[in-house]
Parts: sequence; C-alpha cells; structure tokens
Amino acid sequence: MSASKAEHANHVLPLRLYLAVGAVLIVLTFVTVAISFIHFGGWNLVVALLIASVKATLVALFFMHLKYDSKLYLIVFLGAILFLAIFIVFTMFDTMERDQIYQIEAKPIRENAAMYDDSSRGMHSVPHDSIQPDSSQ
Amino acid sequence: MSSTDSALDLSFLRHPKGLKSWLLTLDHKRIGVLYLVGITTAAFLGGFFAMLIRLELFRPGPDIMGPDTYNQMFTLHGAIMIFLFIIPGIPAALGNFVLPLMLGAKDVAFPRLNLASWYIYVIGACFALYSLISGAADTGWTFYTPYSTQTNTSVISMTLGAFILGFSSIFTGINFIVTIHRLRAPGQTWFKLPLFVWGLYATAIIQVLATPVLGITLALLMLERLFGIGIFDPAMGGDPVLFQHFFWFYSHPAVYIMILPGMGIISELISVFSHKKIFGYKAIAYSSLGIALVSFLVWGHHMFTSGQSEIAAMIFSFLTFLVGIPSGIKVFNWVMTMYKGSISLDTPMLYALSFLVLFTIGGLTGIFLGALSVDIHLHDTYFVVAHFHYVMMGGTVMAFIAGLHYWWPKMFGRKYSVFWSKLACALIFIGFNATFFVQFILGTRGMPGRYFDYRDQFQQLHAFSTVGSWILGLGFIVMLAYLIHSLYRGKRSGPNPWGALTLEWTTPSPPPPYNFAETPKIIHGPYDYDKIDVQRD
Amino acid sequence: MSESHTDNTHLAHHFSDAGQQRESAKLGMWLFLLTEILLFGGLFVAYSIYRTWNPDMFHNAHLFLDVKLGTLNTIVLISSSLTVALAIRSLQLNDKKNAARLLTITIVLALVFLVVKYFEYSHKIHLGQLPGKYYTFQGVEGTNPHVFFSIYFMMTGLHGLHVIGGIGYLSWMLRNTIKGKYSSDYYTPVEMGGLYWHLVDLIWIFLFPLFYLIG
Amino acid sequence: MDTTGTIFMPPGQSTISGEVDSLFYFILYMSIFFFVLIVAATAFFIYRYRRREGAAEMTSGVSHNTALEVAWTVIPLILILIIFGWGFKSYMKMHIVPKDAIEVKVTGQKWFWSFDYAEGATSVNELVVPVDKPIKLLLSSRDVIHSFFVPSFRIKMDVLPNRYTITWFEAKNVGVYDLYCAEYCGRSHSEMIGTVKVVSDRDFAEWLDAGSGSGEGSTPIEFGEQLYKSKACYTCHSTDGMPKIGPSFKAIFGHETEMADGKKIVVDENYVRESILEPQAKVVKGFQPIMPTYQGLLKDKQIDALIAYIKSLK
Repeated sequence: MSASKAEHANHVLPLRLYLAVGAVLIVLTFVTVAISFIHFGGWNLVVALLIASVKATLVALFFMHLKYDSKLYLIVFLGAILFLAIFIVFTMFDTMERDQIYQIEAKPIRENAAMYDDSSRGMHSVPHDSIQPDSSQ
Repeated sequence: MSSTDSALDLSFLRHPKGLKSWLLTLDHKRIGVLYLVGITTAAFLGGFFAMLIRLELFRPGPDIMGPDTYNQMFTLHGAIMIFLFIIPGIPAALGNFVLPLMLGAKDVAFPRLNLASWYIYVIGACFALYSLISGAADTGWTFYTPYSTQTNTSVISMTLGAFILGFSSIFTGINFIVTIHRLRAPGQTWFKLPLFVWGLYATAIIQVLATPVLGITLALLMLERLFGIGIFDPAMGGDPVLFQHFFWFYSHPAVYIMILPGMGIISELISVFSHKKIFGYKAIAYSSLGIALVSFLVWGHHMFTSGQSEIAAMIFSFLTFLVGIPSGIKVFNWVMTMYKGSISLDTPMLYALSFLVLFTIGGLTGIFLGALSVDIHLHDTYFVVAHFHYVMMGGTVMAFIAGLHYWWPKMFGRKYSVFWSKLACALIFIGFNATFFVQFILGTRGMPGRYFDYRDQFQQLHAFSTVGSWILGLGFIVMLAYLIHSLYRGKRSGPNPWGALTLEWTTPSPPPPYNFAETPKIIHGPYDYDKIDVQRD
Repeated sequence: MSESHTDNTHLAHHFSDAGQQRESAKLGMWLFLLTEILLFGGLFVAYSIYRTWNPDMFHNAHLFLDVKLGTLNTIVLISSSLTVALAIRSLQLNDKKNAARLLTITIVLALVFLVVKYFEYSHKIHLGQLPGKYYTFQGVEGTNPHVFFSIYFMMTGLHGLHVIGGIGYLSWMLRNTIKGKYSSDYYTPVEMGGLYWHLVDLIWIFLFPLFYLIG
Repeated sequence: MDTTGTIFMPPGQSTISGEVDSLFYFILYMSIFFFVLIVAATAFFIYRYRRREGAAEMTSGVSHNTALEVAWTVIPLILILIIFGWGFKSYMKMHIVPKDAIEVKVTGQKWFWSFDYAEGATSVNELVVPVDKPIKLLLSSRDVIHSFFVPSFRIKMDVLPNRYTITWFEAKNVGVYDLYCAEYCGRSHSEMIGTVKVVSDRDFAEWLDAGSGSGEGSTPIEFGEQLYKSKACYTCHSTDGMPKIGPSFKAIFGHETEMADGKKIVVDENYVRESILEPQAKVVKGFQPIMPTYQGLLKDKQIDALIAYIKSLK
C-alpha cells in the first residue's frame, strides 16, 4: 500500500484561492447575521443551517484539502456527519412522535423543574380529576 | 534443546530483557501480552463477583449479603466484564498481537498511541475499581437516570472510569483502521486478508464511531449529578428516556464490538481445523461490515417498554430483524466450510464448535426479543440475562478462549496439555449451559432481572443455575492452571503447529521483535487449502 | 532505529517510506476528527431535542446572548483558520519565517477568541444565567430556561476546551518551526494541527447560528 | 407446575396473552428447527469428514453455491418479516386501549405501588379489577423509573417520573396474580411486588363502595395490622425488632429515641402521625430520610388504627 513519493508531492494551492475562500466565509458570516433579523418563522433555522453548511463545506474542501486529498478522508468525514444525522433523526422518531396515540404521553406532568417552585422541592401530587387523558386514537 | 532455548531468547518475549523494557515497549506483541494480563485479571475479578451473586441467589432471602451489597455486586460484575474484559478483550489483546503479523507488517501504525491506550486502560480501570473502596456504584452497568443521579454511591468514579476506558478503545480503533489501510504487505489485497482482520476492521469502525457518544453520555451524566443540567433528570426538566437513547446509541453497537472480532476468530479456526477453504469468503467479510453499520440503527430495541413512541419501536424492531440476517449467513457459512474438509478436533476447534452451538442459541433467542409483543413480556427478565450471556459469554468469551488457545503456541512458543485443555472445555460447556439455559425458563415464567430476593416458585431453577456456575468456575480455574503451567513446562512449539496458511504462522514461535526479517510477499490466499500442501510443524 | 533508514530521520522503523507514514498520520487524524464530531454530536442531539420541545424558551433565552460578540468571535476564528492554512502553505514552500509569523497570528487570534468568551461568560455568571441548578436569573419566559444555558455552557465550554488544546498544540508547533524542525520535506505535525484547528472552526460555524441567531 | 401453563410460559390470563404465546411458540419451534439443522449438519460433517491418517493433504476448493446462499438468505428473511409483522400487530393491540376501559391511576415509588380509582378508592400493592372488563392503567412514578409487569397478563410498561405512560389489559379469569417491578429501582427492588386481584363485577362494585376498606367490624389494632400489610409498611419496618430500611415497630411506642440531629424524642401519637404524613421532619438516627409521605393515601381513621397497632407491639 505504500504509495510513491511523487503521488504525495506537496500540493500547493495558490494564495489567491485561500484569500478568496476566507473572504467568502466572512461575507457569509455577515449575511447570516443580517438574515437572522428578518423573521420568516421556521425557515430562519433552515437558512441559518444552510449557510453554515456552505461555510463548513468551503472550510473542509479548501482549508482541509478534502478536494485534493484521497477520497478516503472524504468518506470518513461524511461518515461522521451521516452517523450524527442518524443519531438525531432516530432519536426524534421517539421524542417527536410520542403523541401519536395519546397526547398525555408526550408531555411531562410538570413542565417546569421543581426548582422554579417557591414552595418546596417536594414530590408533586396531581389530583385525579385534573388529568384527563385524551383518548382520541 | 539448546537451539530452541536460543530461539526463545531471540523472541520478543526475552529481547530486550527487564521490566522497564516491558513497561515502555512499543512492540505490538508485548502490548498485546500486557493487555492479556489486564483483561485476565478483570475477567477473574468479574467472575468472582458473578459467583457471589449466584451463591446469594441459591435460595430466596438474604444469605451471604444484604440487598445493597448485592446491587453493588451485579453492577461491578457487569461494568468490569463489559468495560474491562469483553470490549478490550479480543481486539486489544489478541488483535494487537496478531493483526500486524497477519498483514505482514512490523507493527501497528502508531506504536506510541498503542502503548498509551494500554496505560489509559490501566488508569480507567483504577478509577472504576476505586469505586470498590469508596462505596461501589449500585446503578447496574446501564447507569439509568434518574436512579444514577439520585443514588449516593460513587457513580462518578465508576462513570469516569468508563469514560477514560472509552479513550483507550477509541485509540485502539483508530490504530487498527490505519494499520489495515496503510500497512498491508505488498500483494496483501483486501480480499486476501484473513477474516479475523475483516472482523477487527468492522469492530474498529464501531469503536471509532460509537465510543465518543458513550464519552459524552457519561460526561452529561456526571454533569447532571454535579450541576443538575436538566437533560436526563426529570426533576430538573430532563427526560430519562433520552438518556436511554444516548446510552444505547453506544451500547448496542458495543455488543457488536464484542462479538464481531469473535466471529472473525471463528472464521479462522473453522477453516484451519477443517483444513478447508472458507465457504463464502466475501459473504462473511461483507456481512461483518454490514453488521457494523446496521448495528447503529437498532438501539431502540432495548427500549420497547420504556415509553418510547410506537413509531420508533416499529422502526427499531424492523431494523433489528435485518441485522439478524448477516449473523445467520455467517453461521451457515461456517457449517458449510466443514463440508468435505479434513476435520481435526484440537482444543481450539472444540471451543470454536462450542461457540457455534452457544452463539446459535444466543442468536435465535434474540429473535424472541426483537419481536415487539413477545419482548414486552420478556424484557427485563432472566430471559434477557440468559440471551445476553449466550451471546456474550457463549459467543465472545468462547471465541476469545478459542483464539487464545489457537495463538498461544505462537505467543509464548509453548504448548499446553491436550488432556486438561479438553477437560476444561467440557467443564465450561456443560457448566455454562447448566447455569444459563434454565435462566431462559426463569425469564419466560416471569422472573425479573436484578432481583436480590425472589418468590419460592423460582427456587429450583435458581439452585440449578447456581450449581451450574460452580462447574463453570471450576472449568476456568483448570484452564488458568494448565495455561500458567504451560508457560514454564509446556513443550516447545514449532512455527506452524496447526498447519495454517495465514502469515503469522510463517514467523518463528514466538516471533522476533520486528516480526519479519524481510517484508513478506503474499502469493496465496489465507485459506487456499485446495492449492497449498501445508504441514503441521 | 534500523540502519537502513538513517537517510530519513523522520521515518519510523515500521513504515517503508515517508509517503506511507504521512498518509497513515493523515488517516489517523481524520478518524480522530470523526470521533470529535460524534463527541460534539451528543450535545447537538441534546440541543435538537430540547429546542424542538421548547422552541419559545430557546428563542427567549437566546436574546440574552450578544450577537455582536458572537459575530466578532466568528470572524476571529475564521481568520485564524485562514492563517493556519497559510502557515502550512508557507511550509510547503519552505518559507519557515513566514510560517512562524502566521502561526503566531493564529495563536494570537485564538487568544482573542478566548478573551471575548471570557467577557461573555463573566457577564452571564454575573446575571445568574448559569447551567442547571445554579441558574438564578428570572428574566426568561418559557419552560425550564436553565436547560438552554446548560446546553450553551456545555457546547461552548467543550469548544473552548478544544480552543485551549489547540493553542497548546500550535504553540508547540510554533516552537518547532522556529527551531527549524519542519520544512517542505516534513511538516506532517503542523498539517495535523491545521486539520484539528479547522475542525474547531467548523464546529463554531454551527454553534454560532444555533445559539446566537435563533430567528 | 401449573396445569394450564407450559414449561416456558405461565398460564395466560388476559385477552392478549393468547396472541403473544402463539407468536412465542412460533418462534420457539422455528428456532428449534434451525438449531437442530445446524447442530446435526455440524455433527455429521465432523464425523463424515474427520481427519484420517494418510489422507490427501489438499482438500476440496468448494467455496460457493449460489442457490444455497440465496436460499439461506431469503428463507430466514421471509420468516423474519412474518415475525416482525405479527409482533408489531399484537404490540399495537397492547397500546390502543378500548374506549370503554375502566381507568386506574398507578403510581410507583420506592418501593410499593399505589392505585387510585376514579371513584375515590385507593389501594396499595393490590390492584383490584373486575373480570372481563378492559382496564386502562395510567402509570407514573414519584422517584425513579419502575416497570409494571404482570407475567400472567403478558404486559409490561415502564413507569416514568414526571411523565405518564399507558397500558391496558382485560383479565379472563377471577384470581390473584403476581405484579412485579421489572426496572431496577434500588435497595428493595425485589420487594416491590404486589398482586392483581381479579374479582367478579359485583365484588368489584362492593370493594369500590367500601373505599379501600374502613375497618368495619374489626378492632383498631386488627385494622392497623391489616393496613400495616396492605399499605406495604412491612417493606421497610419489621415488627420483630430487626431494623430494615426503617426502624422496627417493635417496642418503640412510649420509648425515648435519638434522632439524626441528636435530639431525643419520646415516640407518641403525635410523632407517629407526623412521621407518616411528614416523614422527613424527624428522622431516627442511623436511618436515611427516604420514606415517602402518605399524605392523601391514608385517612385519619386509618392513621389512628396504625398508631393503635404500633402501640400494641410491646
């Protein structure tokens, strides 16, 4: 598996490329800050993450040389992102879907932690008639 | 005899000499032996706790300990066996020793990192065992919140230990992946790799991908105890089921960290002792990778009764069944490898066959637990305890012992007693089944796990299981005795006592410090028993 | 160690040539970065779950973070990422002096990042916007605002620890560069430090909008 | 052994148990088939192809058989999909409660179960339900995770702090069945055992009317002893002088006892009452402040009866 030296000769990128990427990154930073002050509901998160992903891609491809290095490193990098995505999405299959049959199963009994109570940190007791599970199926 | 003794003097075992040369060694073979010492100590310690647990359960009511001690015992048994023995067991001890030899390399890619990971292992072990004197944790090895955030035992020392051990595991994983990618000898192409290497490769992928999540999970648990951060503790607004997602995202793939290298060993052994080309090489190799990747998608099957959403349960159950298929394929391939072979029942093969039987039972009982409605009944009962031990002990530990007996002559240059080793194998096989098979019945009849005391109707089965554990324990003591005996009095072994074709058997037994005088050239596959006339010597 | 390799002082005995050694180090580094991503990953999962459970509280709590300081730190970190990339480029061209200069700038920028972070932290500690049970602030509407600050402190804190680690490693690289240990023939350790530093930058690129810019 | 059960499963007593058991036995027989197949093939090959002296040193190179490999991939795949679908179907039945179900609120805490009925009745460690009626259980915990497990009904559901979970069953026969805590919850996890008492409709109505029992027709001491058992005091307090998780009740009444803060107190009616309602107020030296409050779980008359019972333990 030893590769020849020539194959791994220093791959020097032009200075202008680095400076250009750096400039784009800084411009995108200002863009994302500016957009965050405009409200379009749920899309704010999408746009912010999209811009962050573009910035991350630029850093990975040029600063980290993924564009020029062995594809194996790209696979490793994308693998990390893929498994992180699996972790988030599969956990959300549970945490976002608990109300599929009964609403009452989705919410905590007490929304706020006990430390926000003025009275005591004691155990909660809910009177029986105050909980009416929503049995709509 | 003088010539063989000089062979020993030239081997990695005696060259260079002195304790310091061992503690500062960068030789993967010595680090493998250091790990072997560490994990063997851990295994016997964990086994000792297991014997005490079984003794306590011989009959209902408190006998030799109280409930608090009992709870600490099963926590220590679980944590020691998982984090200190089974996870590092095959990769770090046997894998470290064999991997570079199999590749035709002089060492692993990062020898210093390799030694560091052993020291990290020792430090982690110290933290985990420190909890022994500081009021051992009583949470079970799963550390479920909010019990683990409320109990006043030393949970932090135990979790910190497991956290540190995680780094050891990660470094071993990184080292192995790089070694396999970059240090193969000329001609050692991917499909000429021994299947044990494929097993280690798949294992290393899981180690690298999953272990960091264990790290952050345990860190969050410690922070929850210290600051009440409100992620896992419901009293602080957290969600205890989320902890279970975090924990099993690591710990389910972790059971494949434990079993995949074991499967690799069995693939080697069945082929070598059947003196026959392995059946379905690519199927076994790819199924290792397949298992490794799909193992990340099934963690929720530990949580069917936890209150997770029905949709999540459905998805996890479905994927769980899919991960069973590649394991089944492997078993069929091993059986078919024996077809038209020339089978000799040496001790390693006996252990490998024990694995085949016990792992099949372990795998099949997994189907019960993957089926949603049946799992509702069986979850958290002795059925799960039995299934887990069939896979982990009947599977991984048997494979580890099989591998240890297979490579023992290579590691130490000496042979162990044939009679005693076969006797120990019989004792372990019988004792294991006596201990754990009845636990399936206990479980289906409704005996919950982690019970200090139990109803009278379960007494006969519990007593039977305890008696079985004595036979099992005896088997292990016999094994320890003849192995230690062989180190001093065992007959010297030739370079290739089993007539195997993989590269480690082309070196002297034990190998010299840099493995190969010249970088070997690979001309045939690892299982070409149909082309090469290989003799035992 | 062995005689045959005396021609190359940096080649360890078990590698057959420098290319093999360099690519091994790189693969090892990338795998290490992968473990870093999944280590932070657990916190990203916690963030995602609690944000989707309590979107209003997250929005209200984020108003107490200073966007100006956050933007400043983003610019600082991106610049330091650029300078470390240029430092490696200088080593590729064998310009050791320039490399040392650029590494120095990188370290200074990293220190600036920490100083800004220090001011942000001390302001929050002063207000009682602390993680978990030490949270005493009263001004955030919504469910369990202490969880937001727990996650904020854990994620930026873990990131900050990585910045400190990076400063340590890059300072060592700077010392070796000044001593002339690296050249266009051998600069793998600096390259590894660069990869690590870019990852630290990359994680911040996500932390910034997720905490400071919740729309 | 039970006459209706088998070596594996205890007799099924709920409407869902038949379905669970048939899937269990389907998998069991399938597993036995494959196990025998694998072991028999292995044993046959070991015997048939044993190493013989003087045999040829090279063996057959057979390493593929596409038909065989497809067969042992596809057949298990089909079987497994059947099992998945079957298991999921009955799992959903366990999760969707019939509309007319009677609701009981179940609370798990260290280390006993309490049950609240809509009619106001409460009970501890004994769930009383009518036969042939669907029962909906609304589960929650006051401390750590517990798990509500009735093997005879094949149901199990984790009981979470600060969250409700739901399960249900319909018992087929009158009888008394074991109820276990299946999720590890600390010191007395294995004593967190209760019973499910399935009674006829009429008995159930009578039981509801009587509340959780008011001790009609028995002396206060007898009633107190009854409550000592039914409210699970025995889990932590013995009557024979042996300290368990809490101090023993034997011969404490009227005697001076040292508290954790060093003060000495004479155990009287007021102290016992306070200890039941506000257990953490004064804790006896050498014990941990872990007793849960019984505020709302015991009526005045019941507390009086318990005091009378403790008084009687000389």
